[in-house]
Amino acid sequence: MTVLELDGELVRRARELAERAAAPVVDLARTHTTVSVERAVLRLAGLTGTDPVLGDGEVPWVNRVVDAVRDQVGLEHGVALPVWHALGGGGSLQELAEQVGAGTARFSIPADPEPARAAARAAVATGIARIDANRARRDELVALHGDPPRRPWIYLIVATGDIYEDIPQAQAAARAGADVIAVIRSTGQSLLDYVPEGATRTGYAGTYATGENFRLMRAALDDVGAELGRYVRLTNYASGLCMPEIAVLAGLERLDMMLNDAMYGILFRDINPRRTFVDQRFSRMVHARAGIIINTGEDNYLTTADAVDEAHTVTVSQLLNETLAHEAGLEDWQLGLGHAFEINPAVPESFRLELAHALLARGLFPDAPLKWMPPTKHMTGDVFGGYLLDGFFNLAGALTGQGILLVGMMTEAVVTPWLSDRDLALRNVRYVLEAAGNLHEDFAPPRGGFIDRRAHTVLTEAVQLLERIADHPQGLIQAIADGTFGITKRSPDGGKGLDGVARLAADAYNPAMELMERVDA
Amino acid sequence: MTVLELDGELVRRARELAERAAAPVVDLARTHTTVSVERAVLRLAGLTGTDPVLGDGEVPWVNRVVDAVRDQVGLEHGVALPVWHALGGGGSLQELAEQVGAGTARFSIPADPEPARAAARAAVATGIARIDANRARRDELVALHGDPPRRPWIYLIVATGDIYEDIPQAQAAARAGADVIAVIRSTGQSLLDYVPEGATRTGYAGTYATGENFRLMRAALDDVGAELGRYVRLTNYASGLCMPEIAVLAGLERLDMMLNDAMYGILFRDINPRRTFVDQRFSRMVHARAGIIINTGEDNYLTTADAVDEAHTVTVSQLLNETLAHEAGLEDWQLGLGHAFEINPAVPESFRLELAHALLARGLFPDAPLKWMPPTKHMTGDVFGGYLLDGFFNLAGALTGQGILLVGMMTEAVVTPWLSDRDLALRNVRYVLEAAGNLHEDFAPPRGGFIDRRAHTVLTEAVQLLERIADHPQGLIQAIADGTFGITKRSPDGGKGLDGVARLAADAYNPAMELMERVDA
Amino acid sequence: MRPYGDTTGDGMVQTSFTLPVPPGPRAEGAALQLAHKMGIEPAMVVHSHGIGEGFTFFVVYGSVKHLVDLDAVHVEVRAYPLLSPGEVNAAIKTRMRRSLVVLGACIGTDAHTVGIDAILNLKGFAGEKGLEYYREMQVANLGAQVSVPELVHAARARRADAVLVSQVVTQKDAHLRNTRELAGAFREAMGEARPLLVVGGPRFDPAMAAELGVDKVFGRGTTPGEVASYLVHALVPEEEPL
Amino acid sequence: MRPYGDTTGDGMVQTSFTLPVPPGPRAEGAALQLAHKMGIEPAMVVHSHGIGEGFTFFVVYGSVKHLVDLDAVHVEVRAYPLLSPGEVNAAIKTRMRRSLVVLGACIGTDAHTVGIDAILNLKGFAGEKGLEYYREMQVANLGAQVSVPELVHAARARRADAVLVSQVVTQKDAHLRNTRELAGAFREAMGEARPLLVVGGPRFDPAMAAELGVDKVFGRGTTPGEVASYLVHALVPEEEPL
Ligand code: B12
Ligand code: B12
Ligand SMILES: Cc1ncc(COP(=O)(O)O)c(C=O)c1O
Ligand SMILES: Cc1ncc(COP(=O)(O)O)c(C=O)c1O
Repeated sequence: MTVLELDGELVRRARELAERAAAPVVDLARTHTTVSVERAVLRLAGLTGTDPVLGDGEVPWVNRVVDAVRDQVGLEHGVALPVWHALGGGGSLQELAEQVGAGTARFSIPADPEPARAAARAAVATGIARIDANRARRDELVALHGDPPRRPWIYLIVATGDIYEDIPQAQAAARAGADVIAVIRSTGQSLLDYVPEGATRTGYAGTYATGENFRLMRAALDDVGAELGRYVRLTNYASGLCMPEIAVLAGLERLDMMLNDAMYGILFRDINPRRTFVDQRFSRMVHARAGIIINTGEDNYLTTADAVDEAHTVTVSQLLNETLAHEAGLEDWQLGLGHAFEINPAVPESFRLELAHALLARGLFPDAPLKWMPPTKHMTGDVFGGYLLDGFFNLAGALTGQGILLVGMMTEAVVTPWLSDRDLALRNVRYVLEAAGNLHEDFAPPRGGFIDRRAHTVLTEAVQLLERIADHPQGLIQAIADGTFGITKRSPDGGKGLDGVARLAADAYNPAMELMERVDA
Repeated sequence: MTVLELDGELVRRARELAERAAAPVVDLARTHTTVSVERAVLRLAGLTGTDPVLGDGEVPWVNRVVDAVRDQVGLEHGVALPVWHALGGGGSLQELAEQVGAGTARFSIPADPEPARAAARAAVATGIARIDANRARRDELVALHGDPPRRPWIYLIVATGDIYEDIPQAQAAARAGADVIAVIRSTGQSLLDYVPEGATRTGYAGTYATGENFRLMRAALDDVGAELGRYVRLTNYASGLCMPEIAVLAGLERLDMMLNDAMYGILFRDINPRRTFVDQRFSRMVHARAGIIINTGEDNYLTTADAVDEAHTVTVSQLLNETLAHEAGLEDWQLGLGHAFEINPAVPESFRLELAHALLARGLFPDAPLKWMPPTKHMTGDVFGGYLLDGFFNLAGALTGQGILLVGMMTEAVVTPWLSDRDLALRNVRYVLEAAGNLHEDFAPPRGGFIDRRAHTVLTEAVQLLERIADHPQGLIQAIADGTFGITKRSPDGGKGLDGVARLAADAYNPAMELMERVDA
Repeated sequence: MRPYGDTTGDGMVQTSFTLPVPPGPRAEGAALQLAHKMGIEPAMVVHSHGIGEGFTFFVVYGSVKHLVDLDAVHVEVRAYPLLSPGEVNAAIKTRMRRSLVVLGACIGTDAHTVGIDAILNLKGFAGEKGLEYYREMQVANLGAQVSVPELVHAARARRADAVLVSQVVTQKDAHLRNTRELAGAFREAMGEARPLLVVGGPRFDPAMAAELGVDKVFGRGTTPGEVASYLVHALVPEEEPL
Repeated sequence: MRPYGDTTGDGMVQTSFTLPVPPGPRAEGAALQLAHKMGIEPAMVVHSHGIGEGFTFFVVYGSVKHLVDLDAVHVEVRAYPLLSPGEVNAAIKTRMRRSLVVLGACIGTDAHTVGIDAILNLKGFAGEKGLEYYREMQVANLGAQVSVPELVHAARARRADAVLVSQVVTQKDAHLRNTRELAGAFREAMGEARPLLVVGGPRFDPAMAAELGVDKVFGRGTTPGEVASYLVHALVPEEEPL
């Protein structure tokens, strides 16, 4: 594999600065909880279903219970103590939830927390055990059917909005060569402060992430994987206001990868930064435990910011995502750090600039399965030109040893992908990988040459930016407020979901945290 | 520019063998003439027009006169002596032609050839002078407007069949970035034993090559060249039964390149080999004089033979074309030796194999402006896949330093190119050259690596084949009979046009040959 | 006038589509039938391949018999002159005598702000500065995922002269639905006194304004200057007030 | 049944074409008009760019309103079984008791022989051997650029049972013209006694045999085995002669 020899001192300094810049955020996350983190705890303990009486019956019991606890005793202790204390007299979580529905549940903080702690720990442990079993099952299936024969893995999205249209399309894509299927989400989901239930058919430009949709798609891909003799991975999105819960659902339904970025929700969904960082840490702990590969979202910055001018912000964000992921227990092989082929194709030497950026990421994160995103911003309705550009994107992926290749669609600027778009896109990938997949053997950007120089320029700019961020007492949170990423400014107290955040009290207890921290997977 | 270090000894041996293999053919050409060579002489002397009485008035006077001479005194002396002897009493060539039409012209070989020789030489010299003036004019225009800013030159075809549709399309192509325009010919023309006259609108899948069509297109391209500040080159085809005459018309109308292959007509039009080789040598002498770049046709072999298995036949043919071209007075800068991107894209490593073949040609002919032909055989109606393949063809051209890039069309398997196909194709070229045109700086196929090994395998096979050809007393002619090229067999006495060949008598005189050999341009 | 392949009047077009049938002669027949119904005659199926179990993708070339009648083409001719920022400012200043209040947002669950930002933000688009650059305009960009009631509320509170709304997601005609909802809500809440309603996005057909109940629709590639000029045309009185 | 984009029944198609008008709103309007005439409703012009002076290229996406009626699809169902070379030979040998004489050529000025070679030559096509491989067939391939009179002459001289003709160049419908000329010449020269006439080439519509006056038309991707099976069906008696 072609590698650039990066300036070691610069790399070391970049990592050190990233850790410093992220420290305030880690601190924040360790000392706070959120409604969604607490709901995730209840989900791990097995609470499902919705309150049939409220609204159209869409509000999950976990929301009802957490809200009730918050109303009665506040969130700062976590829900585990009040809930399992309330269950002290026996009865199931489900029954308790119904009492909440009926307005008869009463919550309080027990004077002796031990019995409630123990009961909560035992309940949540069943969920963690299911996650562990899924992880083992994945290893088994991979051993049985085998992994994709080559890198990069081919990653395709389905996006009909209807899980029952998604399924055949995903299976068709797998048969046509996809190694990873991502079901993208309906436009509105990230701002919902609850996770919808059941199989859904009404998403816009994506399908709701629900436990049942996960289960259906997982089963369908297991079927097609057995048929093909190749384990087909399933991806969804742990982002938005319910990131921790969706992470749990992913673990419970054996998803294999999750989009999970430290800043995406803040920048692109205007979710409150504090809320995000707290939710983020918990969800990453779940992913670490579940053996899920996360995909970060640096590619998105390049849809709003210029891919040449702001290339270094991608590098900075990758370094931050890395340090935050490590802190949450993720290992290098789980870090699908994002970057993208988004340079304006009219820029002279655009392809070589892309190679330089891609090699920089490859060189900085040698053990991470980098997620290489296709052109989107400069795709136009000229589907022929788009198909060509996607081919060069595929080539860049092969030349620079990317781990996960998100397949570009010629209709990027037109519609969410059609069945035929996906099929044509896979043909494109197949041609490029089979015809030129080994071209990296002949690819040797010289030291001091165009590519080497460009990579070092970006790295240097990244270090300079990190210096500025690390120097600020609030670190990353301040940088976000300054519009550092994706030229989007988000203030620490703005955005959605801040009211769902609580500073932890001294006696706070979160059995999931405890269990996940204890046995590091 | 990336170069392969080729085994010098092998290269030397290949050239030596090619010369030996071609020797019998050179000998043949020096000792024979053809009806078309003789008609070309009359064209140089200024004879134009058709016999209005015969047929639909399509038979040119040059045919009528040469046929009359042949009937009366045979062709073996050439037509110059009998014709200018007949003109001895005064009168113009045109008048003599009309006498031929009326059946009153009488031809004989003069006892004292000197007066006829001198008159013929003077007449033909006016044509040669026009060719020389055109060459000078081209140099002037290039100096004035400039050459294309970069290599490869972008070469596009037009093919409507109607010169008046061709013209705006050619101009549009030039405006969109074409450096060279080729007007391809109607399907039937190569088997016509005369050159049609005038502006034509009725070709099939190509437009007739006529002096007037040449003139019209030349003027149109000069206009657009002035507008663009870039000299736009014009190409046509000196092939078929009238190769020498078309070469003359090209020289007279300032064409800049001509398709002109030693074997194309034999293999793909079933024209007699002897006829072809004689016509060939004369036409190449004209091209040499006119400063015209020839384009050879090795690419065609790969449409009937497999591009991997028969790659070495391309190399052999290039070496033969080179040696024959040198012998006829062409210089290296005039040798647009052909090769093509025709490997089945489903073959593993197909792109790297293409690179190996292209680098071999580049290494063997460092001073020749190689003509790099796009995929045709493996293009299908999948125009998206075709557009991608053309992009990789363009990339291969840039990576391997090709001189003339024939632009591939996504509709290759469907229709002769539409206006929009050409435009999209140029966009493809522009993207590739601008984005990745300098990627060769990073391209360094290692010694002993896949590409290097493949190039040497092909070269070795070429030398082995040349050994077999050179060993045969008939050399190349025998190899053609054996089906060596394009898996097509053509016997020395088969095919069209053999009856137009005559062995030269001792007193034969061809003023054009004499003038062109005397002052080597 | 007909489409042009390589000869005037040849009518040549390319098309591609997928049919829910497995590949084979029946599928090709079906593709030809569709091509004929589209008016392509003769039609050539030049490529087909199966996708998954029960689908076939086709590429078809051929000549459409339809004539394009240029005279019948209804073009939204710009009914107003294209003004420079200076002219826009001058018009507002002299003829309106107060700043023009412009409110922008992306409604529904659509989070694509790049389009509305291109129109409103200083940075602008295609070399033209956005409306924030116009001295005489008072611009507020509410960003994305704004609900219609919020927007109505904000428009009232700020006494907006014009509300500019962007819609980029079009799957299942989300953009059309959201625009109708917008128009309905403003009509209901403010009746005749509602601000000028302008929507935009890459997949809108500019001819649909009336149908959608808004004043103006902008499509693909709109520039800030066009929008500013329209606002002057629609909101600024022809004559200086006396 | 309708085309499938990403949802059953959505009717989605892609199309591209060039109109002889300079780019601009009028051109876009003209493109939409054409799309509507093709039955695409709603249609989105998703891309356009000028070519040269007076042309604009368009890419249009949208939903066609037409339904495809599978029952109305007239498929040339193969009216004969697909035989192996062994079965073909056996049929000829036992039921015809002499070899089947096959003559092949490319007529007109068409010099594309790869197609006819694929059917006739030993090497064959798509893994199937060509007709020369069939012991009971006597095959002569006359190559390219054969004139119709020459072909009639050769067919007579060799008492050909079947004449196989390839046509690849289709510009200005050259293939159709040449095929009609072929059929006419054989009819005139030999009447009822004419050999079986089979034409093939990538752009032929197999449904056109009758219209062109030949017995059978083969299209894109034909294999030698299909042709051999057809020849048995058309020329070899059903029963062994008594
Ligand atoms: C950038 C981008 C994003 C960014 C958005 C960042 C941001 N802050 O805006 C990110 C990465 C966050 C994103 C996310 C998603 N995206 Co997005 N995205 C794009 C992309 C690549 C470019 C859009 C863009 O910025 N264009 C540039 C601007 C300048 O052009 P424009 O919007 O057309 O605006 C111009 C005109 O239309 C007009 N205009 C626009 N609005 C207005 C308003 C007024 C008042 C006026 C006068 C004019 C006007 O003027 C502008 C200047 O000329 C497109 C694909 C593409 N190449 O088009 C997909 C695309 C728009 N996205 C799409 C989708 C589906 C999504 C997701 C829903 C996917 C998912 N499920 O996760 C998410 C969620 C977003 C959501 N909730 O809405 C689809 C929409 C499909 C459809 N037609 O329905 C597209 C087409 C991609 C695809 N083929 O699937 N996306
Ligand atoms: C190879 C080739 C050539 C070679 C031909 C060599 C040879 N000895 O055949 C060369 C380089 C010489 C050539 C030259 C030209 N070519 Co050419 N050529 C092609 C090419 C690349 C491939 C054709 C091919 O071999 N296909 C493979 C065979 C196996 O497929 P096939 O012919 O379809 O045959 C199958 C079926 O159709 C069927 N079939 C065919 N014939 C028959 C007959 C019978 C009886 C049966 C049962 C079945 C059958 O069975 C076969 C197996 O499945 C095509 C582009 C393309 N990719 O298709 C252009 C193409 C056919 N050529 C074209 C043109 C215009 C020319 C020229 C006229 C250009 C010029 N003016 O210089 C010249 C002149 C040729 C002439 N006088 O006819 C055009 C035709 C456009 C049109 N539709 O009218 C094409 C489509 C390229 C283009 N887009 O411009 N060409
Ligand atoms: C990192 C990341 N998270 C999440 C999403 C999806 O957005 P949403 O959370 O709105 O579904 C994306 C979209 O591409 C993403 O890149
Ligand atoms: C070398 C060469 N000569 C001539 C021709 C053209 O053929 P024709 O002479 O039939 O016009 C070609 C076609 O590509 C060619 O490659």
